[in-house]
Amino acid sequence: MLDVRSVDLHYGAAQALRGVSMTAQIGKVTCLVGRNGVGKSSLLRAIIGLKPVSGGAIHWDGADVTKLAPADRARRGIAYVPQGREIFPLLTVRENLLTGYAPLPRGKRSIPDEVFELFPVLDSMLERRGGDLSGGQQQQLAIGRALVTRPRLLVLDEPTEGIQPSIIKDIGRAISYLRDKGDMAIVLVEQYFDFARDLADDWTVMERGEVVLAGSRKALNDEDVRQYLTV
Amino acid sequence: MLTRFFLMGLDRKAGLVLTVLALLAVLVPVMTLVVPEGSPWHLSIFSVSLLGKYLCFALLALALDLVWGYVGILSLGHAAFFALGGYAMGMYLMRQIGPRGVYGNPILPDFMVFLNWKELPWYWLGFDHFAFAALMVLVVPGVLAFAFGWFAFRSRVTGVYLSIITQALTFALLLAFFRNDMGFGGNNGLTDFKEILGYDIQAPGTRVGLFLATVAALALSYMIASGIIASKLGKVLVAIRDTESRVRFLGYDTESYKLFAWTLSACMAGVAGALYVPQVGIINPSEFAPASSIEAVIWVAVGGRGTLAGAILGAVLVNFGKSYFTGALPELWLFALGGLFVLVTLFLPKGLLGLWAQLTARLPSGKGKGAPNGKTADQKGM
Amino acid sequence: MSAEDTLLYLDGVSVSFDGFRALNNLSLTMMPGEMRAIIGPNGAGKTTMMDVITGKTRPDHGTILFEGETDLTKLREAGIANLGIGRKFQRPTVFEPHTVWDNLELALKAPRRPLNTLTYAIGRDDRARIEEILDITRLSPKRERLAGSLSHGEKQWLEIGMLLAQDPKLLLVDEPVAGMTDAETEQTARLLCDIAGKHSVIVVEHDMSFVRALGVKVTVLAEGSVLAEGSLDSVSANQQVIDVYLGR
Amino acid sequence: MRRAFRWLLAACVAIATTSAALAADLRPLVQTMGSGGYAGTEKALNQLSEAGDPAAVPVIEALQAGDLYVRKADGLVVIARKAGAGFALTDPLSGAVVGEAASGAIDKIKINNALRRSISATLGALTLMSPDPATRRSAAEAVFKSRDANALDTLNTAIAKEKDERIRRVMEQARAAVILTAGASEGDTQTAIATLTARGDRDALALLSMIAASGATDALKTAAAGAVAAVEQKLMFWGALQNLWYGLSLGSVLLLAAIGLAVTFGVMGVINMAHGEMVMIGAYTTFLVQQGLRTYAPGLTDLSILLALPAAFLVSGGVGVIIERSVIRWLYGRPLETLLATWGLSLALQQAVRSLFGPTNREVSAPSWMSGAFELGGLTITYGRLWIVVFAFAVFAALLVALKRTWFGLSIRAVTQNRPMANAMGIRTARVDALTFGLGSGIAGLAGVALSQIDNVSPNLGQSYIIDSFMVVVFGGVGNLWGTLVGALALGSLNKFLEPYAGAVLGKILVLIFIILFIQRRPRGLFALKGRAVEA
Amino acid sequence: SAQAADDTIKVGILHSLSGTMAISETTLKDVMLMLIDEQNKKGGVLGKKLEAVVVDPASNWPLFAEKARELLTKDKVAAVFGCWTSVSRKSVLPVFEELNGLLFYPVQYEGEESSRNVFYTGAAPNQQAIPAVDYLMSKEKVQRWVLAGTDYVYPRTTNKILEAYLKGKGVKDEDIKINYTPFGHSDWQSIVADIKKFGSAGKKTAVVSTINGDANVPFYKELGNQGIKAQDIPVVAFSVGEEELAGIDTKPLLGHLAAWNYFQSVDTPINAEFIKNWKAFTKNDKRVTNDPMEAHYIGFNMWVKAVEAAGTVAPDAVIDSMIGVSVPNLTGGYSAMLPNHHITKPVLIGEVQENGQFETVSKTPGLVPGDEWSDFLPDSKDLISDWRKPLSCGNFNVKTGKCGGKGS
Ligand SMILES: Nc1ncnc2c1ncn2[C@@H]1O[C@H](COP(=O)(O)OP(=O)(O)OP(=O)(O)O)[C@@H](O)[C@H]1O
Ligand SMILES: Nc1ncnc2c1ncn2[C@@H]1O[C@H](COP(=O)(O)OP(=O)(O)OP(=O)(O)O)[C@@H](O)[C@H]1O
Ligand SMILES: [Mg+2]
Ligand SMILES: [Mg+2]
Repeated sequence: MLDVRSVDLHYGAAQALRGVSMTAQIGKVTCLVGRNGVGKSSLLRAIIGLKPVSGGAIHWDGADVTKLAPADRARRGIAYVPQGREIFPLLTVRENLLTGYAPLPRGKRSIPDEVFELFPVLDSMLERRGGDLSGGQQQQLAIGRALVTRPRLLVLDEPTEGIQPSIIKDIGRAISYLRDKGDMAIVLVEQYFDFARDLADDWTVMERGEVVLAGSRKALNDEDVRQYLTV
Repeated sequence: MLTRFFLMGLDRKAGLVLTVLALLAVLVPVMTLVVPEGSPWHLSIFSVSLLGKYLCFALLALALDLVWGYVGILSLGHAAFFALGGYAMGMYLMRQIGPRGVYGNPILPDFMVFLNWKELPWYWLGFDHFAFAALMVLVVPGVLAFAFGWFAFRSRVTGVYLSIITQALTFALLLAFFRNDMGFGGNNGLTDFKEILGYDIQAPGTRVGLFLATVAALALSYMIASGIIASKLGKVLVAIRDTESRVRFLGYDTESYKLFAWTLSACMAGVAGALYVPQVGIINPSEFAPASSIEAVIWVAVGGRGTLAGAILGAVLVNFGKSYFTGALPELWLFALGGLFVLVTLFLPKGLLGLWAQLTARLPSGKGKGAPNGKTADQKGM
Repeated sequence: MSAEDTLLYLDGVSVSFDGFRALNNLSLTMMPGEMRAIIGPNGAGKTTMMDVITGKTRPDHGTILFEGETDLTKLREAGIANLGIGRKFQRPTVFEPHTVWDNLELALKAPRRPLNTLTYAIGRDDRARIEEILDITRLSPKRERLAGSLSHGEKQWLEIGMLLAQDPKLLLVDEPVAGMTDAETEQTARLLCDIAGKHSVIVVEHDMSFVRALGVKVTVLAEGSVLAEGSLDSVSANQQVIDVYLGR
Repeated sequence: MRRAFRWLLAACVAIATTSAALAADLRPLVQTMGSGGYAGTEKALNQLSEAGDPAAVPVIEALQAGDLYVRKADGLVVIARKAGAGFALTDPLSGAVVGEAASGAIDKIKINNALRRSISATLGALTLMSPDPATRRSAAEAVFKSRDANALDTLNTAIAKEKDERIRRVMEQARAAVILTAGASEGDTQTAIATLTARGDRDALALLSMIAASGATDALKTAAAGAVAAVEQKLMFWGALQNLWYGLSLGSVLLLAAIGLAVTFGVMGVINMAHGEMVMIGAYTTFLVQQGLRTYAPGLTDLSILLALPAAFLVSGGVGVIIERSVIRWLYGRPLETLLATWGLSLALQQAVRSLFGPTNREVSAPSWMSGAFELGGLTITYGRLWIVVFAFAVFAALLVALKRTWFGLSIRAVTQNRPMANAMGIRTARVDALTFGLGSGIAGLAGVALSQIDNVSPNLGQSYIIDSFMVVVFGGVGNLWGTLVGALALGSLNKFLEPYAGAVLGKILVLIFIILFIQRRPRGLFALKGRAVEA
Repeated sequence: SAQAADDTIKVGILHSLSGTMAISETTLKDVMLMLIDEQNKKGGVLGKKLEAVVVDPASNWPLFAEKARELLTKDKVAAVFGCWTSVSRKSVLPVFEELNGLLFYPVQYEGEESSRNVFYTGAAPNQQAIPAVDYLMSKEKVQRWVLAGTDYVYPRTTNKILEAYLKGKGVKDEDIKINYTPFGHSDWQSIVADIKKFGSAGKKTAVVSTINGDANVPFYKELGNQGIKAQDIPVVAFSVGEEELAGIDTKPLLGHLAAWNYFQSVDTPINAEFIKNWKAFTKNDKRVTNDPMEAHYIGFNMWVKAVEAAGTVAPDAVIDSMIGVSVPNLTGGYSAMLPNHHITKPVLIGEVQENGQFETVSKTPGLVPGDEWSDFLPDSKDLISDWRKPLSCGNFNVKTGKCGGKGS
């Protein structure tokens, strides 16, 4: 289980997160929503370790990972699909996928079939450079790459951004499939409300660096959540 | 319009810089010429020339910072423009020697006499007139920079590629000027100057005069540069530094912007060189050496890239350090200087002036102190 | 169809990268004042098409005419932009070391040559226009912030603001609502509809509700050429479009 | 080997001829060798040569080797060899032990260039019939050079007796040279011309041109002129090939110098001004290894270069790792500042080496397998250069494989392209960074080993390569190893192609101008990466 | 320290300790320190101790001028020993003339200069180049010449002089080949091959090398590798001494030549003493000595003698008493300061030995006086220099009878 305990985060003097707490359970999709600039991505960066927190703690699997480097968190099964894709532009698609081997022991190093089942386009473009792909193709690659690490905590930052409708549906199906396998916790940041609603087991809603609402899908109705997303 | 332009660049920092320069312009002549020798307030002529030299370097640094700090063109060949300006002035000074050379030839400089040249090459013509030489100080570096920049910017040479070809440029000039056949005195360069504008070049009055001219040139260049930076043109330049292609899609012809800044910067460097030569008394091809250009880059970086005052500060401090250490620690000064560079980079990521900014700023810019994962706008290009 | 009255005229445009055909004999026309939505699978060539129009990529062959006469393939980026073609990029690109205000000031319609900018002093009209855009994009409170410190979505808005500031004849908008909340999406749709009429707009988007809200003619690109064209309802009914793009 | 042969020869001579008598004839001559300075020695040598007695060979060889001395006490000419604190003296003709002497008690018989020349000529004439084929061959070459008419008779006898085809050819060429210089019948001269045309090198050309200009008859003149034309054409062809080789070998040197930079700068993006100093450290490591072997294992000195390779790689690489961990790692994302810091480091490293080893050059000698040259057709190829070419390509290939085919290579590329993301993927970026910089520096150290063979080992060594290295990497296209390879070879060949026409100085200027112009055509280097991937 | 100035006499040492020239100049700084040290042990000069002021002009020519000025005005040194390259000397010359300082310049150079404030203790071209060529012509019977040099003033001037001299001796145009290379040139393959080619035309060929500094090591390495033997094509160098050879394996170079006024191998008691002191002073028994060191040795002793004679270190008095001062050199004779501020020296030609030393193969019978204005250059052959009063002129034209070159 992921347990974020009243985390603060600063960019220089500007505070982006103020005492944020949230949890994400294995076998469930936790949806994190909020308007632009409220700190969703910042929270994810804190979970991944890309941005050191200035207060609070992050526990994963019962251990405190607050001080660990991103690579060490990755070795504990945390995988990340960043906003803006962050593909390695000069590596080929295949090599981009292979970078997912890093946290795996030698024997387990293979690309799971589900990656190509979900995103057949990757299979056909294995030798093309990642940076040359179209935006949507890169997004698919980013998700595929995260799956190669066999994560137990999958952190997705707006994975549907720029993706064609049919593949959004595929991604949705993939996320529910992964959830249903039951060995993975999923944190999903999503602006596309309908998509989020279909997947969310739990909601966490943010506003101006703070969590303003959190609860299970059953406990909250759509309107509760939506009110924080209108202008 | 012109006054408005100059006023635009006048913020607090600029005021400070100009005040310091003005103080120098008043104090230095008084302390050297009026205050009697032996008084603790007396400034020796030696120090005046030294200060003058530092300020020439400061002007070069300023010119470099204009293109590097604000347009993102890392020139590793700016010393070439400096040296060309210096040669133009050196040629004038050479012609002023007249029949006082060792061979007493009224027209030909000594080095041409002993290499058996019979007449002055065409490119030496006109340099006996100060006005012409002064014009050439601007024109020669300016035209070279313009031609070079015109090709390079139009072909979209950027980043390290541009840096390296500027380096190639200065290296080629170095080799060319080394050749005796070029008619610029080869390795020995131009030296043994006697007078400038009829004044004895060694006389204290002349030296102070040259110093004042340097202060004036630096002040004027500073005002021009800060005026430009404060204008919308300056903003375009900074935008080009950051993401040139995006600027193009807004309809700005980025090539001409770069060319403008580049040529202006080369002219400034030329002026710096021209003022440098009479004060140090020699111009030789080693001024073209790639290392000289790199050193100029270092001054800017030490002072703080992207702050004009920082460029000036860096140039003066590093050169003062060099003068001081080469005398005080002749065997160890490279450790001192090298160490200084490393420490500045590690602990003062924005240079010395950045330190000042860090201390005074109410709102830090929000970018971490060079943590390994820190990603800043610099990443985009050189 | 003749090129004369069109604002933008693409005919037989092809682009390939190392043998891969990103645009394949693409033809498309836009009338003055028209707004067009372009949809199509990832990698269909939508962004590449914009690249070709704005001079970023040179087509291998094909004709691209602006206002029926200007051959865009002969011009460089700045020249094309100065004809009145503005663009918002798929990945938001703004001038990070500048403040939000300066970003807009730089984009604002004004003479673009170095001497012009050197002597430029901001006037009351320009100030008012920037304020207005800040309001529209809801970036007023952040006007003094450096653009680099904005969140992803805020950068999107800023870029849309810059596009408005340019006041171009033709707006090319690549995925404007990616990363926006549903409410913001609606607002953007309204904004674009307001602009259309005076200006021509090409919008690329994958968000079908947004495209629906625009209510304009839709062109479906696939594998570098036009697959279908018509109202959103008609193209969504097209089996091919469903197969390659919408899915079930 | 040579010495053994000398004794053998002396023994043969002693037995086969009535040597005692002859040796007695030679003795007074030998005795005069030590008097009258260079001129006196020369005179004695000429007389020995005229005497034509092979018994003189050991004496002359001792003179050549600087082993011939005069005993101060009685003016006796002896061969002296170091033995313990003093010298062991032997009789030059008989080889009999004469006694011992302190170094102050004997005077060396000095020789100068003129004497060395006479010695070669004399030895050539005297050893034409030596039982050792190699000696015969070099004797024939010596005669070819000296064109000593005295040797003609011996030469004729030797040719008649010679079994080895190749040696006989050289002897015939020598004879031809002697004949052409001294003059002979028309028929002989014609054959000589033919022989020399077949030889077809510059020396032959010189002789033939002489005949062409001043031959005895018109027929000879035309024959010689024809021969000259033929030889010249051949030489021109070989000259072009030779130039190509020079280009290749200069290119390899550039490649070696640049390839480490292709990693630290090209792949990692660190503007590494201290690259040259890594090369320098490699060269000094070579010096130390050689020094160490000289003192502790003199027998292995020839292998010092091989041992220096891993040593230099580790030392330079280690320094690189230290630099990365202490300085560079704080500067990722700020590539410009790496320029400042590494410049500072480079100053400090230079000064450190200057303080440790002194400012002057250090001697790194070439192992025997890297010195000298061999002929390949009309090409002269020096072993040193050949090995450097081979080595440069080997290093290149190894690096290419490491970067493209291994997991480490993949992590390097991932890390340098997007450090935070690579970290998030689970790649330990800190370790990869350190190892990558270490790898680049280590390769620079390898370059230092090679460069120590052809250049100064001085604190300035690195400085003289840093600019060229940057030019090569940038010319080839940053981040592309193949670009570095082709760039280095192209610039090297261009330089060597221009040099004969424009001279070294202008040639270099032209190369620089070429680079400037070339970058206009290809603003991202020769092997530019294209497409969105780069522009993004 | 200001007070110390009264009881010590300061001596400036202006040699590059860093940068490209450090390789040559650092040794000269050391030798000066040793000489000063020894003089102090002997009781100093005029009863005062000498104090060395070392600065580092860092191979940077304007910095030379700056440091010279600093030495003369701030440190108030009585004399400066320094400079190596001509350009550094040219750079400081106006400073010494303006501030009336004394400079002792220890390196062979192209001549064409005579300043009241400079004493040239290195060789002028007639003390090195001409005798070397004479030797090759007479002893080695050389008929064909390659003049190879680094492209700067010293080689250019020397080669001009040599060319004029050779042509005067009847050498034809096609038998002279001049080749220039850039500073620090390191790829000598084609040039050495060219030399080989030029030398195989049937005439005895020699190379006169004015190749400078660092470029020598790769040049000689290439010579060795391409198998150019001294007995076939000898190379005579004017800038290669023991110090330079220390960096090269000299076995393949046996017999190549150098012309200097001093070799470490010269067998005189005074030289043996000097070498012993030097090794002791540097605590390194591998350290070699060379010609510019001897020049400093001579210059320093001359200065000491002149100061003692004048009884003061005041520049004018010392300058006047310098002329005619004669001190032992290390090759067993006496060198004297001439009125033209150059000195008399023997010229030695040496062949490289396997141990990195030179074996003297020829020595001029007497001392050769340094000739500042070459007789082989049209514009300087009428000039002489004589700093004795009343003439006191560095460029007196004997044709016009006026001081100040040929024009006025
Ligand atoms: N690198 C940065 N430097 C400074 N401030 C930043 C930086 N990144 C984000 N911020 C600020 O932190 C706040 C939170 O940003 P964050 O990216 O977490 O928002 P978000 O919720 O993910 O928004 P969006 O939906 O637009 O992606 C914003 O106000 C933003 O301006
Ligand atoms: N420089 C390039 N090199 C190789 N292939 C490229 C290059 N640029 C684009 N492509 C390919 O061209 C195709 C079209 O790309 P484009 O970005 O135009 O698609 P798109 O329609 O905008 O897709 P998306 O909706 O995902 O943004 C893609 O398959 C992409 O991989
Ligand atoms: Mg976000
Ligand atoms: Mg796209």
